[in-house]
Amino acid sequence: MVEVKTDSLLKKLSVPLLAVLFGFLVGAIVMLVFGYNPIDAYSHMIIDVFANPYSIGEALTQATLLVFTGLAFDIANKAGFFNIGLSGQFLIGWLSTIIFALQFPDLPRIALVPLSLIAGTLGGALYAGIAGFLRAYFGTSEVIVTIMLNHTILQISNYLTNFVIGTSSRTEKVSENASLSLEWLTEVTNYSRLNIGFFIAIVAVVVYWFFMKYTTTGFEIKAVGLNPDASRYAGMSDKKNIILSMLISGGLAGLGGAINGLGTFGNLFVLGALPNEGFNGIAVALLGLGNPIGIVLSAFLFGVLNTGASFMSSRAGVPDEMAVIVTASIVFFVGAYYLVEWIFEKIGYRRAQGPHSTETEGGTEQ
Amino acid sequence: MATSDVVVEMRNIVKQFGEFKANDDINLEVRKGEVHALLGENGAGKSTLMNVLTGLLEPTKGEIRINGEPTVIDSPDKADSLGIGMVHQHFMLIDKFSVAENIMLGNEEHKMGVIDADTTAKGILELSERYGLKVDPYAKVENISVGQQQRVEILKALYGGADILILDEPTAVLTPQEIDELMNIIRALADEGKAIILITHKLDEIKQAADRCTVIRRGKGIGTVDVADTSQQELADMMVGRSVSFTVEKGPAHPKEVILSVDHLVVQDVRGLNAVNDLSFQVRQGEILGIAGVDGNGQSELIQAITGLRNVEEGSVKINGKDVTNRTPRKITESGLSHIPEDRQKFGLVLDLNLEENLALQSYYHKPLSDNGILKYDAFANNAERLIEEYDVRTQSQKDPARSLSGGNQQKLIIAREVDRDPDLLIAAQPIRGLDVGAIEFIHKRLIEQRDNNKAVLLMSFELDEIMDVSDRIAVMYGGKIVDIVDAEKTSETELGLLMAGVSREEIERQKKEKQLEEVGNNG
Amino acid sequence: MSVIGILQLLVTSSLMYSAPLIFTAIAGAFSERSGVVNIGLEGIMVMGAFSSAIFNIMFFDTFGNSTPWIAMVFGGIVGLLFSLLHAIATINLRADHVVSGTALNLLAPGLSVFLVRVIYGRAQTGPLKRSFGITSFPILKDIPVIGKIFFTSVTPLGYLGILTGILGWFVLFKTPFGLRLRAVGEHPVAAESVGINVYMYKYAGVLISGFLGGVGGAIQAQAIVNEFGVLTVSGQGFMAMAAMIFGKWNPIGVTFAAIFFGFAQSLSRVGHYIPIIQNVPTIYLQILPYVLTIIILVAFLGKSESPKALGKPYIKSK
Amino acid sequence: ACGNGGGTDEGTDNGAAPEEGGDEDQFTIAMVTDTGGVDDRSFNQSAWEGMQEWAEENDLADDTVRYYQSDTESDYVPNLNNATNDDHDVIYGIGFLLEDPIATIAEQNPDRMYGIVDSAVDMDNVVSLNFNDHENSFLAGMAAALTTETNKVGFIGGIEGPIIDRFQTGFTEGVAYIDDSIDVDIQYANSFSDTAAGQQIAAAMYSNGADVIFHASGAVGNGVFQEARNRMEDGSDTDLWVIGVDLDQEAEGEWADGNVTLASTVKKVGQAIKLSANAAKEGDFQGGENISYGFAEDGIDFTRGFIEDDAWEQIEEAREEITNGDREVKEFTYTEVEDAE
Ligand SMILES: Nc1ncnc2c1ncn2[C@@H]1O[C@H](COP(=O)(O)OP(=O)(O)OP(=O)(O)O)[C@@H](O)[C@H]1O
Ligand SMILES: Nc1ncnc2c1ncn2[C@@H]1O[C@H](COP(=O)(O)OP(=O)(O)OP(=O)(O)O)[C@@H](O)[C@H]1O
Ligand SMILES: [Mg+2]
Ligand SMILES: [Mg+2]
Repeated sequence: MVEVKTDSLLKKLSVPLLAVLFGFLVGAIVMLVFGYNPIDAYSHMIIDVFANPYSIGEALTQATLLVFTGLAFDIANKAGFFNIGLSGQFLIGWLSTIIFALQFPDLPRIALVPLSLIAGTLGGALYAGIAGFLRAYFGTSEVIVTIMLNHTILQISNYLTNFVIGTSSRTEKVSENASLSLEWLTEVTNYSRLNIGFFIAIVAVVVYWFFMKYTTTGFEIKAVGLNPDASRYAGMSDKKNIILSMLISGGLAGLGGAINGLGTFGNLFVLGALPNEGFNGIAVALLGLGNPIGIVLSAFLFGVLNTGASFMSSRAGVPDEMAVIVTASIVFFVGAYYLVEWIFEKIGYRRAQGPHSTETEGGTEQ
Repeated sequence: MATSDVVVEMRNIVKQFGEFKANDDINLEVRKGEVHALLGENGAGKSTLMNVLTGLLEPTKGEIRINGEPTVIDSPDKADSLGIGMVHQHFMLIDKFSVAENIMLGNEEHKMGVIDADTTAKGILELSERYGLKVDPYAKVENISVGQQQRVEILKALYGGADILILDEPTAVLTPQEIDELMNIIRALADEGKAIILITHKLDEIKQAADRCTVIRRGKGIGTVDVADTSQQELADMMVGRSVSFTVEKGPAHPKEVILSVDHLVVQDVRGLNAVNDLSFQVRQGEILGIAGVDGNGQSELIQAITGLRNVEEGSVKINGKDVTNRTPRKITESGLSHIPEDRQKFGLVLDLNLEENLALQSYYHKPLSDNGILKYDAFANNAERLIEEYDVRTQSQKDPARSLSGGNQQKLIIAREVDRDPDLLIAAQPIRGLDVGAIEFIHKRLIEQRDNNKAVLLMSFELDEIMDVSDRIAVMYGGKIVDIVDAEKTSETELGLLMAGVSREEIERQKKEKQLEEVGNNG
Repeated sequence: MSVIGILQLLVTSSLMYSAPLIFTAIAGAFSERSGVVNIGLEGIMVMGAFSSAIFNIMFFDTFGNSTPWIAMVFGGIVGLLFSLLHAIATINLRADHVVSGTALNLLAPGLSVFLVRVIYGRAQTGPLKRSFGITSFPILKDIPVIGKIFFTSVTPLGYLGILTGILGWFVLFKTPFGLRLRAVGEHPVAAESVGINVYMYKYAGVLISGFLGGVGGAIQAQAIVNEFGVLTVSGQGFMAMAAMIFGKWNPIGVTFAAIFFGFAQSLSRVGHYIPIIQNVPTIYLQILPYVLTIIILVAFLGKSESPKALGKPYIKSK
Repeated sequence: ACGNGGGTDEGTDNGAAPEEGGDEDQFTIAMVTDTGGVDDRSFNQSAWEGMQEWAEENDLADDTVRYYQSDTESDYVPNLNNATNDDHDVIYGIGFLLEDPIATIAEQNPDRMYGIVDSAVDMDNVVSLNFNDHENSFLAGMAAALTTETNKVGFIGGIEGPIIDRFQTGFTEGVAYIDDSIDVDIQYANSFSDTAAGQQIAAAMYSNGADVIFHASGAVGNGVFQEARNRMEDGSDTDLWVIGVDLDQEAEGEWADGNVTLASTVKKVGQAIKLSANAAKEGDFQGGENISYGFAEDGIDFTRGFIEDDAWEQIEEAREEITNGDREVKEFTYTEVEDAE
């Protein structure tokens, strides 16, 4: 028994690890083809980030946000939804938080910070809840609804920022009392924007892990996602779980947006496109293989690559899009896990059931 | 018989999935014009052997000869061109396509690249005329009955010009009348010179239609016998490897309080038509009420309505005197109901969850499996260990996903979970569909055990044998109504068959009298 | 503006905006009908836009005024090659379709902008040499009223899109190829059992999707944006995916859905010139296309039935 | 390329006076782009070209100037920080979107020198560089009014706000100065990047009878040019024109038989940066000042393009007056709006 377990754990880990390795390899090949020095580029992209407390802080700031959107994608995914609306939920979280914080600038910090974050969380939750509700009661595709909601909130947020809660394409900064920054954290990281959100993210990961693994509700969400009919038969409410998982998903994305608003920027401005954190959250969740720890690690990797990209371009002269090529390749190889399995098979591991095999397997009959 | 008559010869076939040998050195020889039965328990390797023959699977070892020629069948296309057609255990039909489209798929008639549905339809009608397989070529498969789908499958094989026809458990979903029809068709096809391989668990069908029978047990060939010289008991013993008892042993029922009471129930089907129409009945403690009927007469809707999976339009359902009409499945379950659903993969199991989790699916939310919303995985494991042992579920590990189990074992898993909750009312819908005798024996024993423990059991099945052997009373459904409820001891297969066809009791009585009169007249 | 003027404006403007969407949405339908989820449409469009832009600039001297059309085909071919990654990953390597599609969506902007930087030393290509223009159809344009509204100063690409929709429908629903492709997306095991090469048809679905998606991107770059940069496609691939579901995976339905998006979008931009909605605050017009889509979906269309085996890896056991 | 030591040992260098910041006493400057990027064919590009010229004119090595590319809004602060750590002497933030980030960084590094373009940061170590876009737009308005044959012209703005309002008011004033019966159709794309919006709005404007459109909308303008070219190629009855913004956009207007770019308002961001960098190099850093560059300061320009002779004469005249201070173009400010309410 135990042996089988370690075998599969090793295998489980080997997928993302090899994916990361292959991803960097692809990047290196592209660089070689176009006459860049991959070793130089990678050393700037990675080592420079760690050589400087400021950039470590920035990488962690980004990772913090990605943890939220990554978890958000994951819970919807487990419940059987493709929440492509993370960006919109992230944005509405940001928007609601800023509105709240601007509305009550004089509340004491101990109240203003949590209340503003709650405003953002609720904003995201309710917004995603629309998609969940429509799916539960009308069977409307959550993919279309969330795509549409993404575009809608981008317009609304820009409009409000321009004409209602702000002028000249941005809002005022929120008051000191709404700030998420921690003096010692800022100091340790040489004025990076790393903030309390980092600790909130750690708490969120632990709570999320516990929730999904050990609570009956988490069990229900998983079961509904895998087989809604059987779950209904077993007395679980598919409607309730659909809506609940979208509320949680949107709430997590919204909280990410709120932390971005209060922690990273302190205000809101007109955006040309939807925030990247939403789409990157999908990649983070996928690379994390739906495991909270995996999500933390992949969020950190993404944070480092994003932060390091600018060093790579300014110090090694390699266009910073290289970082995107590497992350995209990593995600690709995570998807193509069978390649890894195939390699294992070649080097003599016993074949085990793949994580995604399904009933359409040819010729298999129950 | 001359060897030239042998059309299919499979020699020393071995098929290995990983370490596991699904077929372990099997020999099979089928002759022109014979119906050759293939018999074996669930998971014995019958479908695998046939998938090898039809090119869906590649044998690990062994040789196949078709019409005496050694042949490598490496694709269904190849099998097709050799005249081998197969009707699969799980229908290979596309719901959203029309009958004609399903039949032509892979062999499309086309005029300048445009599908020619009418020519195909004509061909289909010709074939169906010839073999008595009536279908509407333009109907969508999702809108026709399972029996008709079966015909479509056979037509598909015939349309492709099959001379060697494999039928994998074709009767599992048919009504007695349909089974009779099918057996006649099979005989007719054989008489025409086609070779038929018939996979089934039902010994009476083998006796009825087959010439010879090859028995497989746990992947190994046990032998081939002439059906005429072998008794059902002998066949069964060969298959299971021990002596099995057929007759369901049960004492008389002692019905007590009413547990389930259904009153003037109206339920609609997916299309919004009344599938259950003003129907009433009761089930008492200590009895098994069987629901007989031809598929599509509202049985499934009735059960879904009782269990809360489908909305009740009118009327009421009471369990233990409590009104549970239109309550959530959970509320209904909690008032003392267990349900073995008709479609085990759709409703009964979450195939990607492991055995422990599937066994906890109905009771995860209360003690001991959880406490205040927190799951107890130790309890999950203990629960599973106990049930797997007690219900003889065959698996490598209880941490494996339910998907990895064979059909029979999946069913046992559900039964373990549902019976173990010790319900006041157990509803079993088609509990033995596709299972072998060993498993059937086991499941029927459990149902009767429940009854003897003073519980109420509602059994729905399309198989008359099962209904008659297991039930105490039999309610016959026709057109969304219960036409009659009869005593299982006193009724006959003929009577039930007539009721199922919608013939009223009065009519039956009248016919009976006439017959008696006739007999009297003849005698006199 | 006259009523005819307004109608003409709405028609031309809707057709222009919807042209890339039509192609890309049909692209999605082909892939998903064969059972392969394609959220990578956005990335495929990006590659099509990128390659057509480069081609346009490099080969204008060779091909002159027909450059955009040839570049469009080139964009389609690059889209097809790019979608090959998705095909290999999902069909052979059993990748989760969403994961692979996400990888394409990430990879395309990274790779294309990287290459633009390598070639031009900056992040945008700059203006193209020759864009698709608009045309007035001879003869048709002289039909009273209709000619003015539908056939004067309008993009031929919109009509090409509609034709492609009809052709796509024909191929999917009237030919043996289409029947097999759909069979593979509904029930691959059944298809395999009648001798259909499931992998081959899935490849066909994905590659056709790649080609059409690339064409959609090429149109976006050459008819609307007139250059290539990271924002050239921004979200159109996702809109196309929405149109695909909206149109229920039927190329004709999908075409209508795309035109509807184009129309609603135009309304928000030219609404100021239409008397009845003139005074509606811009923000309402801006969110109109999106909100209206949701409302229509909920009110009239209900549950979309996707191909049954959509997104499930098919593993041929041997 | 990483000759200036990287930011790792920032602690040791930081205390030094700004003038001694760079290695080997090399005086270096850097800019952080907004999300448009360094090649936005607008003010980022103009700024970067100016910086390169500056290096050349001062016979300095290429690596004395550098840009930091911002792909998203989140990159502004880290880029400014990296530039600060890389020890450049003056660091410019390009575009009003960098106002807050510059303020943040300038506050954290009071000893260092910063500049902001197109906005104002009132701090002693920040110089604010602004442009009298209204003066330029006034000439654009004149050009439009003098060219139109339909007595209808259009203005397409990116996002409403003080910066673009300056263009809008300048333009309408210029039109009215020539002929106040001319209709000015004003629309906003609510974006600086949505090309399709530009195209559709331009289509509506042209359909509605306008024949000259001035756009102050960044990449949205690509769509405006596209629509004008399409219509000309399809054989438009009237000549259609676009007036470009920020850079000479003549290339964008080329079509088979002509060019739709009537003229362009040019914002010489590079020039402003050159002047400011030179001042800083000489030790006269203009920290705390908000410098407006107009025609008088040679900070803006208006191209002739395809403007007819007599029209150009009138425009030249007005430019002269503005340069001399004889004519003042009203500048739009939000205080006015507030007063009016
Ligand atoms: N593709 C496969 N991979 C691994 N194991 C398989 C596969 N197909 C079948 N098996 C296993 O091989 C054994 C034989 O399966 P098969 O389907 O042939 O049984 P069967 O005799 O048809 O049973 P049933 O009566 O339940 O249909 C089973 O244990 C099954 O789990
Ligand atoms: N005349 C045609 N025009 C366009 N496409 C065609 C034409 N004939 C065949 N095709 C295409 O080629 C594919 C293969 O056609 P065909 O029906 O000949 O193959 P097949 O069915 O495998 O062979 P068989 O008819 O021997 O069973 C079809 O799916 C169809 O799409
Ligand atoms: Mg079988
Ligand atoms: Mg054929």
